[in-house]
Amino acid sequence: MNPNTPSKLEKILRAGHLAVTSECGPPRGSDAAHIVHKAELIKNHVDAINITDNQTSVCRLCSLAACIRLKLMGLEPVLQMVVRDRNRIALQSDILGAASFDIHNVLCLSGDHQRFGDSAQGQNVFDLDSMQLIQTVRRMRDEGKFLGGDAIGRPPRMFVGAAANPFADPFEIRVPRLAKKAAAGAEFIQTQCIYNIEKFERWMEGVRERGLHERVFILAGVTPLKSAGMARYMKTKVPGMDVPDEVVKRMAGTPKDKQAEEGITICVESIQRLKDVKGVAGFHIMAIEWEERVPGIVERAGLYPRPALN
Amino acid sequence: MGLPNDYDEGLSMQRAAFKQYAQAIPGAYAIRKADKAPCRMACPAGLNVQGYVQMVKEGKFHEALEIIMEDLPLPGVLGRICPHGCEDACRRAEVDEPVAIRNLKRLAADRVDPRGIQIPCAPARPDRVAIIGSGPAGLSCAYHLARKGFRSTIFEALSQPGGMLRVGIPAHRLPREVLEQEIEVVTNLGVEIELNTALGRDLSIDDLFRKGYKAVYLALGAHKGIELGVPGEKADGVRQGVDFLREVNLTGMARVGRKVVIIGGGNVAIDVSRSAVRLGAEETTIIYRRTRSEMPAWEEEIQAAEAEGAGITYLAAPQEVLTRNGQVVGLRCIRMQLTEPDSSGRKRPVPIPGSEFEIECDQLIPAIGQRPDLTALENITGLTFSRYGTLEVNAVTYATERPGVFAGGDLQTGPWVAIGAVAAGKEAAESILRYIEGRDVAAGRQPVAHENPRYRPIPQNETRRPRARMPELPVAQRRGSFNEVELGFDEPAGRAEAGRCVNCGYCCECLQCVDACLAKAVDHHQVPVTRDLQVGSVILCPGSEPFDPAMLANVYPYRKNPDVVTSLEFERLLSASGPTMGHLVRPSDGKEPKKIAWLQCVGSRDINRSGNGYCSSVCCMYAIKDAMIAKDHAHGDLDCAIFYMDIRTFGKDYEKYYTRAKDTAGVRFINARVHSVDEAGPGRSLRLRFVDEKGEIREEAFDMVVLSVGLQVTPETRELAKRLAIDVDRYNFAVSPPFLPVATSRPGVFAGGVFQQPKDIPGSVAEASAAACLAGRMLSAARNTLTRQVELPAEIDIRGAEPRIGVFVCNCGVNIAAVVDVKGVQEYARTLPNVVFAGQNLFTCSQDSQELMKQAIAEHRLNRVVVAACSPKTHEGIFMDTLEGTGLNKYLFEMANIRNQDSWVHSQTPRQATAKAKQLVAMAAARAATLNPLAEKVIPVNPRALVIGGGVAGMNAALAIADQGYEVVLVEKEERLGGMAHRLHATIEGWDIQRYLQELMGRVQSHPRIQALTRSLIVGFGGFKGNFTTEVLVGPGMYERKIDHGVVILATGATEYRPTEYGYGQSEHVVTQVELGARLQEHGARGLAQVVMIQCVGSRNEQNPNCSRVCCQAAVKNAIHIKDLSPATDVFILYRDMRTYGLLEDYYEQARRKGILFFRYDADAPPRVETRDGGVTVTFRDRIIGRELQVEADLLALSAGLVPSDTEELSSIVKLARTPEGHFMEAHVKLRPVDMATEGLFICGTAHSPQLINESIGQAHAAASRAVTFLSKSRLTLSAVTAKVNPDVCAACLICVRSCPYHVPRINAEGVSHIDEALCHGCGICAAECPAKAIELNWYEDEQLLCKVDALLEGIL
Amino acid sequence: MIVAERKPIEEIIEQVKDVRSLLVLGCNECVTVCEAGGKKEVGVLASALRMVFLQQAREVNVGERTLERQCDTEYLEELRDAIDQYDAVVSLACGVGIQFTAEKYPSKPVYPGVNTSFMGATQERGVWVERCQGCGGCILARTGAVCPVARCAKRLFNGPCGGSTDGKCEISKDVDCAWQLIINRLKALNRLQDYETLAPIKDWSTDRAGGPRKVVREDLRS
Amino acid sequence: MRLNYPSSVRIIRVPCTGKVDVLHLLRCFERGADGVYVVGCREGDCHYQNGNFRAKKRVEQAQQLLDRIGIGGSRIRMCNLSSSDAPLFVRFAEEMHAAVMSAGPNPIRGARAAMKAAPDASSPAAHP
Repeated sequence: MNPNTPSKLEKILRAGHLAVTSECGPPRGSDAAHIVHKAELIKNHVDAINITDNQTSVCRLCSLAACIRLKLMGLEPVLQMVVRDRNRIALQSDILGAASFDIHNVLCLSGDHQRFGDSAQGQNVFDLDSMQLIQTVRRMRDEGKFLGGDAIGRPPRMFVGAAANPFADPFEIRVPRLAKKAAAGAEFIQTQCIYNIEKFERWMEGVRERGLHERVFILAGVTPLKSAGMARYMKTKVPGMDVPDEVVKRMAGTPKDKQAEEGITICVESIQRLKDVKGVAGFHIMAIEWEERVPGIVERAGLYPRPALN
Repeated sequence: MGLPNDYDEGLSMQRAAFKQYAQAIPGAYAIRKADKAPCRMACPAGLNVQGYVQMVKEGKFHEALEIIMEDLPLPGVLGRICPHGCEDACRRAEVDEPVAIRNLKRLAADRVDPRGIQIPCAPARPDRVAIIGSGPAGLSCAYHLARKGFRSTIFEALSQPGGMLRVGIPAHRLPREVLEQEIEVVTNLGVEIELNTALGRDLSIDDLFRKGYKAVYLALGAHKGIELGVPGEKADGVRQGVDFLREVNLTGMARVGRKVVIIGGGNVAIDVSRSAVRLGAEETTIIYRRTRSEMPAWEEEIQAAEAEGAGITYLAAPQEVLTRNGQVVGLRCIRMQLTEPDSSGRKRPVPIPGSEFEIECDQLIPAIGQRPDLTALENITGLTFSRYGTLEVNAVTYATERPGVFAGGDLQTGPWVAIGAVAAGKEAAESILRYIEGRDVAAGRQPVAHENPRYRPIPQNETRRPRARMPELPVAQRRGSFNEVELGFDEPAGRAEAGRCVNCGYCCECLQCVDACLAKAVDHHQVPVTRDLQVGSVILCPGSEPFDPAMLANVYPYRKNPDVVTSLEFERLLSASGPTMGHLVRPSDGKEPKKIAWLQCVGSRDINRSGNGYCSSVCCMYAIKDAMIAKDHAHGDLDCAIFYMDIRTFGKDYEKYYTRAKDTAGVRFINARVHSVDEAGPGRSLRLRFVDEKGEIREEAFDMVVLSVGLQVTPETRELAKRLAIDVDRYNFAVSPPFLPVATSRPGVFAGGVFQQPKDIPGSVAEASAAACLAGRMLSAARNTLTRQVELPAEIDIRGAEPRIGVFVCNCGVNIAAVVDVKGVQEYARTLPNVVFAGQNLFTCSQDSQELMKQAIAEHRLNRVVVAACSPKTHEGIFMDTLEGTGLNKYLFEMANIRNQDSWVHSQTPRQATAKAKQLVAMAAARAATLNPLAEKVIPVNPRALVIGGGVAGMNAALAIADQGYEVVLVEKEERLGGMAHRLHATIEGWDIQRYLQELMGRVQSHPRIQALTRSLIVGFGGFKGNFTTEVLVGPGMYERKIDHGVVILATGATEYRPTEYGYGQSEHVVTQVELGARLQEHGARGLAQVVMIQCVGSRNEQNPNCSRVCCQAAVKNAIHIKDLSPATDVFILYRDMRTYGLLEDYYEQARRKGILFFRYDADAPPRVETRDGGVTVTFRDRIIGRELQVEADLLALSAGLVPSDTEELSSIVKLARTPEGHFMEAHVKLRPVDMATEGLFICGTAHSPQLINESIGQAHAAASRAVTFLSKSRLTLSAVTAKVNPDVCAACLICVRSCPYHVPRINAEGVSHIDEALCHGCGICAAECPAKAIELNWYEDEQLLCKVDALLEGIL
Repeated sequence: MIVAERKPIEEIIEQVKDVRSLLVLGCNECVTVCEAGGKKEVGVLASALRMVFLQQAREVNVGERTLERQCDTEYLEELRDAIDQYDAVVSLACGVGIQFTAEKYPSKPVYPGVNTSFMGATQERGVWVERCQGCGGCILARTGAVCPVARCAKRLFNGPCGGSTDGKCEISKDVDCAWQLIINRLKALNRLQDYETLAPIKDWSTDRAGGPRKVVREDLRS
Repeated sequence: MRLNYPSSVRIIRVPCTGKVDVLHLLRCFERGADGVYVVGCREGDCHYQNGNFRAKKRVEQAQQLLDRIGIGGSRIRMCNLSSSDAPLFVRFAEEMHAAVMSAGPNPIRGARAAMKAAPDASSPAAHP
């Protein structure tokens, strides 16, 4: 399969490698050193780095600027864009801005509701939804047109991704929803963190049934647990997160000073198991404010070294 | 006076005049009386002894004297010298000694001068009466004549008045000034006394009549001493005792010898002795022919004489006076001995021959008796004399043979007590009155014989308190002085002594209440009257009494230990209006108990000790209730343990309550019978010993023990049954014929409540209705023949008229007036806006006040009325009727409650109370001005009933209604009538159900007023009380019928639960009790060697938390049947609690005697059943031996419960409330057991709750009775206090629709809310909730409430 | 109906702190039904304000009036005679009524007494829920008659976000996930397959985005 | 039982506490009352099923409002008792009396008094 874009990520996937991505959250300030430092920590162990877009609705340095930083470092950024904060004008404009720096990956997201962020009283936009953003990027790339129909000079060349949460409700539309994203034009998928592997496997069964794994690259999301407390928090407080009781128990059954290590081990074990799931095209390791442990995970999971592209 | 309060089970005190309890309706007082007290009966003059003793106790000496002087003008005199027969009769002697009644009378006269007592006298009459003699009889006659309006003149032969009181009694016993004061009491009434005027010598009876006296009363007394009749009696120095005393008493001196011998044993002899000592005699000797115990003189007098030095020689009689020179020098006597009693009852003395002896003396005073001196009377025509030398009179009227001449006192009786003379004088006065008025002198005066008088029982715990002794003048001070010896009680001692009175008559008839009652409502002269009533039927509801556990004192230390109480006593301790105001404390020390034990079945299920073999049915439930309330009052920190044999919570939803008590509230239930209760340890705890379920003896201590006492028929009821000739059973419960639960053995006589057999309140209430039904059935022809219609004037149109308010302020006797300045309130009311009239009444609710109110309304053209009095709750209706009687709309009325809300509760702060009363009146007047006339809607009643369900209950209800003349449509869903009863054969009593059923169906089908629709289904329902329409699909063709009717009776019944447990349906050897009954009927007990029954199948579990009530008796019934058919068959009944309530207990007892084996199992370890060929194996655990037992049974019978049939759909069509288990829910569990919440709907039979066939019949009759109360009215008048919608403002928001508890409001076709006044209950919730303020509740409109706020707070800002 | 909520009394007190007379004006339509501005609430607010003024020792005439509708000028006309007695009006109508009142009486200050919340309905007494945002382009036909614009916190047109848990929205367990409801409805209608159709990008010009809106029907105009 | 209770209490009769409107409660305070309490049947024993629960909510509503406008919510309360429980009635009366005594007079009264004292009182209020 020939790549549609210059994206390194796309190339690796299309080459049939298990891709590895990770993500960095931009700082709540304008010091670029922060993002540079995080990127340095992982750059040799991942194929691309997602930059989150004001995740959890807490205001941060913008995703686009951080991606530019990575690009200037010669790395492969994935620009996350949420539809919460920008209308169609701003979204298209930012896509063009990114394209101008030859940023080649975009991840189209709805965005967490601002209710739990630092601007609960703010207005949200939701002019488009994530599905429509995918369509928009594809239209800009493939047809070279703005939504309004006008032609774009130098259309963006972006590998279009979307998120999928196999664990959210209603479960019966989780596969159709992926199908919808594929139909909208998504080319790769990064999933919600997977702890309940059985449920993920059931979802993947459905995905495979409809051949969706052949239409989109599915990167399984994993997040190492730092502590039993974090496990419990994820289980009970984070919407759309499914942490089975065994995992919580396993973390809780481990002495406090060994819990972090146990979390890493669980994460590695998960990757090992997920590798065997047909249709998994790679991994998206979300080590939340724990980037320094990503290389270890990648190594222990047998995903290192990363393939070099010619 | 303090008497135990029966309502509080004796735990508090009340007065003889009492209100039964604070909320009693009617809120009237009663006076508790027994027969007249024995002291009063014993008094010749009938003095109200109990009355004045009680007054003395209270320190009310003035009132005490008033009571005494009702009969006796001489309280201080008799208070000293009366021989007090009353004290001999005093029942206090049963405890210790009689009350010192005489001394208490004296105390009253000591504390208050009798001359100051206002003696009520009739208006003076012109007629005058002459009285001869100023002794007690003459004075009494004059006194009572004066009270009747007659002036009399007393002619006294001596120089000083008083008769024997003066001349016979020395001053040391009766001070002269006392006598004189009390004679003044008489003369103060206008009585004249002419001294030194003797009959015969100075005047004659004829003279008196000639002078215009209308009557003459002879009271000459008995002043003539009786001679000894021995030689030498005429000697110098011999003097009659009466003569001696007369001289002493008239002159203060008399000659006395050095050595004085006195002959006689009476008070005169003693008086002589004591007087002689005082006058200087060196030595006195009394000679008496019997012994001291026969001496008629008072013991205290004898002792006093002895103390003063008198010698007494007993058993000696004078034989000759020894003289020297005509002067006495000694006495020869002879010794006597006593032989058999003589006519006076005293042993007769006879001389001992040869025992003569001599005594030296220089004065001899015989005092062996007196008699009247008849010299002045002997020649008067018309007078007759007895052989004792006394004047003869009529025993009742005291009239002599000579018209207008009456006589009494010692002249008539011979020497007797002064109080007897007083009595005679009083009676003569009555005779003289009648004689002068020309009336029958004797009529109605025959003495009333009191046989077996009833008195207040002497309290068992009355403590012994010795009789008070009176202080006396020291002996050393008595010689040479006639100062009074007995000094009188001081006040505390006297009042304490009076406190010893046990109030034999309850009410002491002090008549204080008569004075206190401004309405003059108290009449102490009421007596029982016998009346004949012509009635068509008699209903007996005589109730029951709690079993008195005192007879089981060897088991339970009831009454010995105050912390052992009966359940009823405990209820009073829990009651907010009880003796502790609901504060739960131990009676012994007032501390809060931490642990309480209930002992069940005290006086129930107990043939051996109490003889009550039946179960009282109510005790389990009330014990649980009391435990729950006790826990509630104790705020959780209380341990409640109920010791029981079987918990019998078989009533509707009772089991749920039991479960809640056990599982949620933590009441402990201990299956054990308690052997002993002992007081133990510090803190007076009670130690219970009992055998637990495992057979081990255990002990536990509690702070209080409550005895759950059973119910029993009272002896009075037993007597009543005998008089009415109705049969009772061996426990004295009324016997009823089969299938007629409230009938008795005598047609036309019905019995309800516990007299019929033990039962709870709902059962009693339903039965009362059932009895009314059966009576009504007999009397329906007479319905409305004795009613009277009230004619009302046409209503006055007040539209457009300015408010003219009349305010009527009530004194309520002293209820209000004693605290509130009623006059002030009245004057204030007159100043209020719109008030044109203000008046006050002593009792505004009295008949005459109502008339005055009517006059005021007319005279002042009042168009609004305010009554400031008591509670509208009790009196509004009366006043509203008065308004209607004048043509004013009754809603133009308002009350201000200045009694219950003011004078009663602010009695300590009268000034504030008056201020508050004014404000309450101002508020009421303000509201009155806003009131409008309201019209009460009158709706017709369709006199047809719809009965849903054609089983035994439905058919009985239908017949009961139809028999009373109303049409009935009976709807049955099945093809034939009869329902569940088709599957039943005999009752436990052995009555034939099938025969009954056939007869019942026949009567229903042939009844001209009953239409029975079978295979019919209710599909639609609408309307309201009196006017319902029901749609029914009838018959196989399902044609639709619309039935208009006025009432509905729900009798949809129940079916036997189809078990899913214990292999039912899998083996033919597992059957239900109903199936077993049928099998026994058809095949007998053939092939049954071992039968097991399991109770509570489909009952008392999670799906059906209730008890099905009938299954225990069904098991017992079938088990007995098996045993009767095949005595060799083993029958095992596995049960949780045997609930053979009421009289069914006898059958349980009988079953055990027949060898039927009963094993208790736990709900969480039920028996295990395995089916096999030819039978089933049942394994269960015997709790006593603690082992598993296995029975190879030929048949397993499951006691399947009852489940209501088809209530779900019906309840949604008719909008009926149901319990979670599907039974219809009655309006009020206790008070309206067969009414549904929706008016006009009634319920009976197993649709209400599981019950026996007889109970269903009773309920059916009850429901019919309730239904007839509607049907018998041609129209219903509805309250005008309903909500109304202003359609102009209604926003159709549905808030009223949603908030009405009765779902009455609807949004109508105009798009606004409509509230049907026929359905509205008048709570006003919709009005309060309406956001558009479009709804007003009539009579409670917002402005009608807010104006009160404004009036109250007027001027405060 | 339009659902409104009573303003905190403190806010109203602040608004009217300087007036010398005041009319509390209710509306007998939506705000009566949602119990925010009917005659009863007028009474409550007026009473409260009087108490406030009394405590400040101020004589303020607080009048009460409730009109059939404040969103119709004819009803507002009924105030004509009385309005001059008052310095100001506190209207308990929705924002529409408040503005109409102000437009009717240009020289009279009109203050809001309620917060106009949304278009919705009574779920149960005391609970009102939003159902419509008046976006001007109804798509209910596609979503099983459950509106994702009004009821999805993110106005998603193509399905639930990843925060949907047990049928509830990620913003609160008290809020139903609109898409769960849509899916449920589609299932009930046997039209679940409709879900997979991608929703076109929404034309928001009929919404507030297009500026103040107006509906004109020439056939009805006079 | 005729138990004494503070004479400061005046009773206004309603058929059911469910008839009591928050407007009625407020009117009392507006006119200067120091305290108001609503006495209903025991919870679960309402003669009209749930009127006393309605009343409880109305009282709470009034309570909050009174707190917020400075009158004080402690001046109003809901009491429930059975009609036979005179001692409890007395306790409620005493508690309410005590609550009012500790809250002091309705602040409107003090303000009005001050206003009347001031010679330049503005024009009289026209209440509806």
